Amino acid sequence: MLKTEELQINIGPQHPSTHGVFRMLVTVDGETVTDLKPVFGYLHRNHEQIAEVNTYLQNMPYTDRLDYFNAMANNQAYAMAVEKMVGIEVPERAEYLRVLMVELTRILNHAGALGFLINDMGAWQTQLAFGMREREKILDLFESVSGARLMCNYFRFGGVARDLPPDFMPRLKDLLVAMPAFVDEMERLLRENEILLQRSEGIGILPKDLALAYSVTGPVLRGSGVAYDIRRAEPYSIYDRLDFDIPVGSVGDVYDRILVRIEEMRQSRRIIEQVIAQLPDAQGGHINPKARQNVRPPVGDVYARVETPKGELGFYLVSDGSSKPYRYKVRAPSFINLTPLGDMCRGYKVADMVVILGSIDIVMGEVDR
Amino acid sequence: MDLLIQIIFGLLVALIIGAAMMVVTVRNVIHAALWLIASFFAVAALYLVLEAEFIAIVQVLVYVGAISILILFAIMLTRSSEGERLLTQHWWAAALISLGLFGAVLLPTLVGHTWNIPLPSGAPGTPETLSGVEEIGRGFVNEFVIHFEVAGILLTVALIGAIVIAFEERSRRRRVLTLSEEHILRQRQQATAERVSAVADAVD
Amino acid sequence: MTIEMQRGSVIVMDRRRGKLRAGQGLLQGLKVVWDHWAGSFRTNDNFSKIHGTFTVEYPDERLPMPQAYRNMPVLLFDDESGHELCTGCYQCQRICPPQVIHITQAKDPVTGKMVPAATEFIIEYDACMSCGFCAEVCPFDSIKMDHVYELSTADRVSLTMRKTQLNRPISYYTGIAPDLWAEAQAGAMKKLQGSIKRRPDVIGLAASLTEKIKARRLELAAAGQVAGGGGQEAGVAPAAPAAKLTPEEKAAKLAAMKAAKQAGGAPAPAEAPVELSPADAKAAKLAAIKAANAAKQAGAAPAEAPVELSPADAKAAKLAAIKAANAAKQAGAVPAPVEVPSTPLDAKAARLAAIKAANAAKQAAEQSNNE
Amino acid sequence: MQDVVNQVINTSFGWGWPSWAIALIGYLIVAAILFGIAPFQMLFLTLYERRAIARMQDRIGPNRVGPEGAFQPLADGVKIFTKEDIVPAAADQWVHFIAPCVVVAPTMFMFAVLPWGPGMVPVDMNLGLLFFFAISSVSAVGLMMAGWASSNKFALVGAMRAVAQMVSYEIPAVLSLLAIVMVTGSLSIVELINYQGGLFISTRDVASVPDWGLGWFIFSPVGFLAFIAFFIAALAEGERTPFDIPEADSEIVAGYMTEYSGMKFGLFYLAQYVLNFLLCAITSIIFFGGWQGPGVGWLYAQAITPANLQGDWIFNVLAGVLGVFYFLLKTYGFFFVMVWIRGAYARLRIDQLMDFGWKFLIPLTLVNIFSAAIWVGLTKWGAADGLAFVEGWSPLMRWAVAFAVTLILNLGAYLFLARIFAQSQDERTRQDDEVLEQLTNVA
Repeated sequence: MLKTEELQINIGPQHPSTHGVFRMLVTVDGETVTDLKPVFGYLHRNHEQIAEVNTYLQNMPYTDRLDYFNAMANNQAYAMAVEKMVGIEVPERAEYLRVLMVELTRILNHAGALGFLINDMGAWQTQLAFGMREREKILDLFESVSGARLMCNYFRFGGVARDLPPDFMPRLKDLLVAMPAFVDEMERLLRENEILLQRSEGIGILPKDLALAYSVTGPVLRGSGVAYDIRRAEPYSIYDRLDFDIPVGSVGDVYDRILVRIEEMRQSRRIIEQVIAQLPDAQGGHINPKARQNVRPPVGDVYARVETPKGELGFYLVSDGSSKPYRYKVRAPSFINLTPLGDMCRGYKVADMVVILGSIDIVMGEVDR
Repeated sequence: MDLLIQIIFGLLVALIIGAAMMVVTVRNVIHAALWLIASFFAVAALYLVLEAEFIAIVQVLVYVGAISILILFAIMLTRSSEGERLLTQHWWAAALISLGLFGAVLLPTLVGHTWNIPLPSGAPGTPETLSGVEEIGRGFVNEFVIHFEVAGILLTVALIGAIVIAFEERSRRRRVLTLSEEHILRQRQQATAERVSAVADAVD
Repeated sequence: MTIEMQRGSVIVMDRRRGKLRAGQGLLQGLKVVWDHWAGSFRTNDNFSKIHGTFTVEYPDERLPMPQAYRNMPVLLFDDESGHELCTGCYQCQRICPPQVIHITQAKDPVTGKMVPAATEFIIEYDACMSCGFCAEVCPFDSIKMDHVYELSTADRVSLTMRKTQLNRPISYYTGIAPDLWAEAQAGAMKKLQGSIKRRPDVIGLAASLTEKIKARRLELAAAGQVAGGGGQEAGVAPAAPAAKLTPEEKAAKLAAMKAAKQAGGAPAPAEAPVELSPADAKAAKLAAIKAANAAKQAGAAPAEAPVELSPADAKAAKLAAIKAANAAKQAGAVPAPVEVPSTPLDAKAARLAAIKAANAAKQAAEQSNNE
Repeated sequence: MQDVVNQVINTSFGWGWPSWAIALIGYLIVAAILFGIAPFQMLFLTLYERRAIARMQDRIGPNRVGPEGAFQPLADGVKIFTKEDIVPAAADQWVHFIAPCVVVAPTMFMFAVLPWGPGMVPVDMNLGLLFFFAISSVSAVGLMMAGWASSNKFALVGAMRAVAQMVSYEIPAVLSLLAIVMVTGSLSIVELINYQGGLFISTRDVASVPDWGLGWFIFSPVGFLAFIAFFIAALAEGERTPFDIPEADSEIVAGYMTEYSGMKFGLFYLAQYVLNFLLCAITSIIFFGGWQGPGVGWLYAQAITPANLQGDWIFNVLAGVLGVFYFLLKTYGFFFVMVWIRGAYARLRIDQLMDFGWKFLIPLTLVNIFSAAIWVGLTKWGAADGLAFVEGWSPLMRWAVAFAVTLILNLGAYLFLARIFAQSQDERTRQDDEVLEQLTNVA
């Protein structure tokens, strides 16, 4: 009879679809994946150790480099951790500015993530280009307020670095005018398209209880049908004053993750509109003037977490009373969400493997740290 | 015109014979298959020279386009593509036998054939439409209906055989369970085990 | 696992199953792309539009940089005097996360003491992470983030920027970020006013120097008493101030500070020693005029120094003018720092000019005292 | 061409060369022209594609080299020519070297039967259509060679995918053409184009229709369905999105081209774009009348042809120019559709591709052949063939009845198959109880 053999393929570390330097050691039987071993560490930059020789403030720009798609959200998590440790009050206006930036980050992350996901499915950049266009608009805003597009370094202990420039609000309002059209268009391109349905429905199913067991977070967890969002589960900042819904999926496949991301963009827009409405009434400046940036937290440890677009990002800091953290640990959502990859890909085709990886939405900067 | 045809014929024949020789002499099986394809192709060209367009095209379509691919697939499914050169001490006997067989088939034709090919009646360059699609179609359903049907049955049998082989192989191969399938399976097994233990408890 | 929610609900996404999918979705996708194709013959210059090309054809067109844009840090100096704002306080070097800033503090050639200036200031652009902390932390607004982003070179070494490569005039920075500079000025002004209220004697000096100045004053006062009143060292040392300031003097001093600040933007330049930047005669003239103004504001008659400018010896003249300005400020009774870096080229001329300036200052002081 | 060469050499110059030399010169001239056209098409199409898709993505596209980027392909060509040619150490040197040639050669062959305008066909072969598709299948051998010789897993997987896809999608392509061939009763491409004169209705079906050159097959239900099926199959054969699986860059890097660089890689590109051009051309010829269009038929009737030796040569030129214009317009239009699809869709998976081809497209084309038979019967046959009831009908009536019947048949078949196919796809993705039972028993 015909004899077939299993073939081992190295996908990565230099491969178009691994989202960075990531390697998947795939054993395939024909086109079916029978085993997948994720191998990472190619982008290891010693993030946590570097942080332990830096002062607390000096670490702020380094957090930008974790998940370089959402620098603002990383900043927020770190600033919250240090503020919690030292006990710094954040003015109301600063909180609103923070939420505004973080929700813009969420939109830009999802626009990019969906575009890259479709690229992994084989589209020729169109959806990505549309997503990138919206992302560029938001990055322009970030640039005008923080001075940089990606590595914003905008948050400070007790507030944000700088108040909004005068042309920020009109541009933001323009952006919000375009946003529904963009999201609808994205949905039209993604939701009903038969080819995309074929590629995403029933692919990479992560059942609800396994998702919890793997401790994945973010859209991957919500796609699996668990309504868990730190903004609601443990409201931080001013999220308890804002109206928004949590979209969840029902099956837990790639399609559900796409749907959840699309809906989250809509909800983020809702949040931003509320922030714009409430911002003029907010008290305090953009930063607590009493907050010292050169902090020396008391001896102790702290864990602070936020819901970044990719999931729960937590910073665990241990202070020995000096101006540098004694221990600095990042709970990176991309890394944790990547753990079920090997199991999720088993039994699917090679092409699906790429799509599943794309639907997790990883950034290697955060995985390898 | 004749001279040109003769030159082309000579080139083609050289290619056919050369390629055929290479098929049996190269050690690498894939190379042999590729030479075989070259030979097929040259044969198709020869048909074109004979103004048998339909046969030429079918030669390309069937032999070059399909059969050769099948051969390549088959070779790739075999274990090693590098064959040992098997040259026994009695190779001359094998050569004699094959030559003899070849001669036995060919000689009566060569001897008995009357080699007076009639010249084309019409003007050169305007061949008769020997290859009209309608004629072929009518030929298939009238004159050669038996051949056609037999060939069809043969192909069907081959097709079914291939499917059977592939199916057997497939059923023997363990299907790789996806994560969710495995999960549901495990849940069911657990439920069954619980039920069994509950029954056992009840019995106790 | 469910969570309590006050404002909002959980939506289960509709997968729209059970619908016959016979290609409508494919046609919809084509429609979307067609709309973009048809709309792409207009340009998209507005945030509220999603159709139209939004390409910026880079080498020909460039996006306007927002004022807050930060790329790489540069150092600022005063346009007119060529005076650098950096005092070498090491704040930026200390805050820099990748530790790419290296400062060498200036030393007085005579006394060997540290002076508030940097002789060398190196930033390794290749390792800089553009975080902007150095600009934020600088107390003298001397380090600012540049907008130039075309920095590519063929070798790494040429990205190690020295002070001469980092120096930019203030007008350059006001050109790229006027609002931010206005903000910085306002901040400096506020700080200055606060300082004047708190410590009228030592206005504008670095805190570390105040003790020294006090001690020096006492010493000088003692020496003056020994010499029989009000004398002064010839040449290098400026006029010894009166022990107490009159209100007029205070006002004059403030005016001088303001004048200096308008040019320098910070209280620092008033006392800081000046290193000559390669300036031409015009700049020297400007500086001279400024010095004259400062002297005038000090309540004195126009100083002689600027009048004697000769274009041939522009450098010396400029030095003289700066000295005159200093002297005029010193007419406001602040003891001048003794460290005057003189260029080895024409030390003699400089010395002469300094003496002249000192004389002018003395005259000015006497006049103001008389008034 | 031969008569022109004969005219020049033997009549004008009076050299009296033998006929075979004349024939050889004629063939060489035609071949040289075609070899000049083919790479030009490739150069043009790459620029065209990049510009068009850039517009779809709200970009401008390459516009730096020359006016509107016209010389960009040349710059790319220079770049690719000067690139180092890297052959992997483990590769089979000779096969690796020959494979690109084997891929390019068939695409050049295919130009032999392509009619550009009225009377402008290099070889008017009786079996042109069959030749076209027979030759196109040869490049599969080249792909296989490339994939195998590279001794790279991605390349091998890519080659396997490419060959499997080409072989499978040739079937629906040929079956959809079969319907058209049944209607025309000829495999000649020229005859196929001649059939498509008329206005909405072909003059061959209803002789009284004015000949505006618009009696295209696309206007009949049989032709329309065949067009859809054929175009999808052409996308698959030309390895265009959504069927660019053999070179799926997100999965297997570049498929069989992975280990190629420099001009060898360029040759694969050349072959692909020339093949795409040819597929667009043949689509426009078969379903959109090729050079047929308003005016061409009338102009060509005045021109010097074997049938009309008293014509004026100026009409030859005019008909040729107009015909080529229509032909290229349609061809580039189809290439735009290819680009459009590439801009809009993602890629299918290899098993979904096979499912789609075998379970949807082939049944659909088979139904279409049935429709074509009905069409032929209703429009052409008479009492002699056993269809006595159509005898009294006028040609227009017969055409209308055939149109209605085939429309209903094809539409019904399409919807039915779409439903069946969607269900089968759902079953594949479902956590099926049956499947699980089976698995439980196995486990």
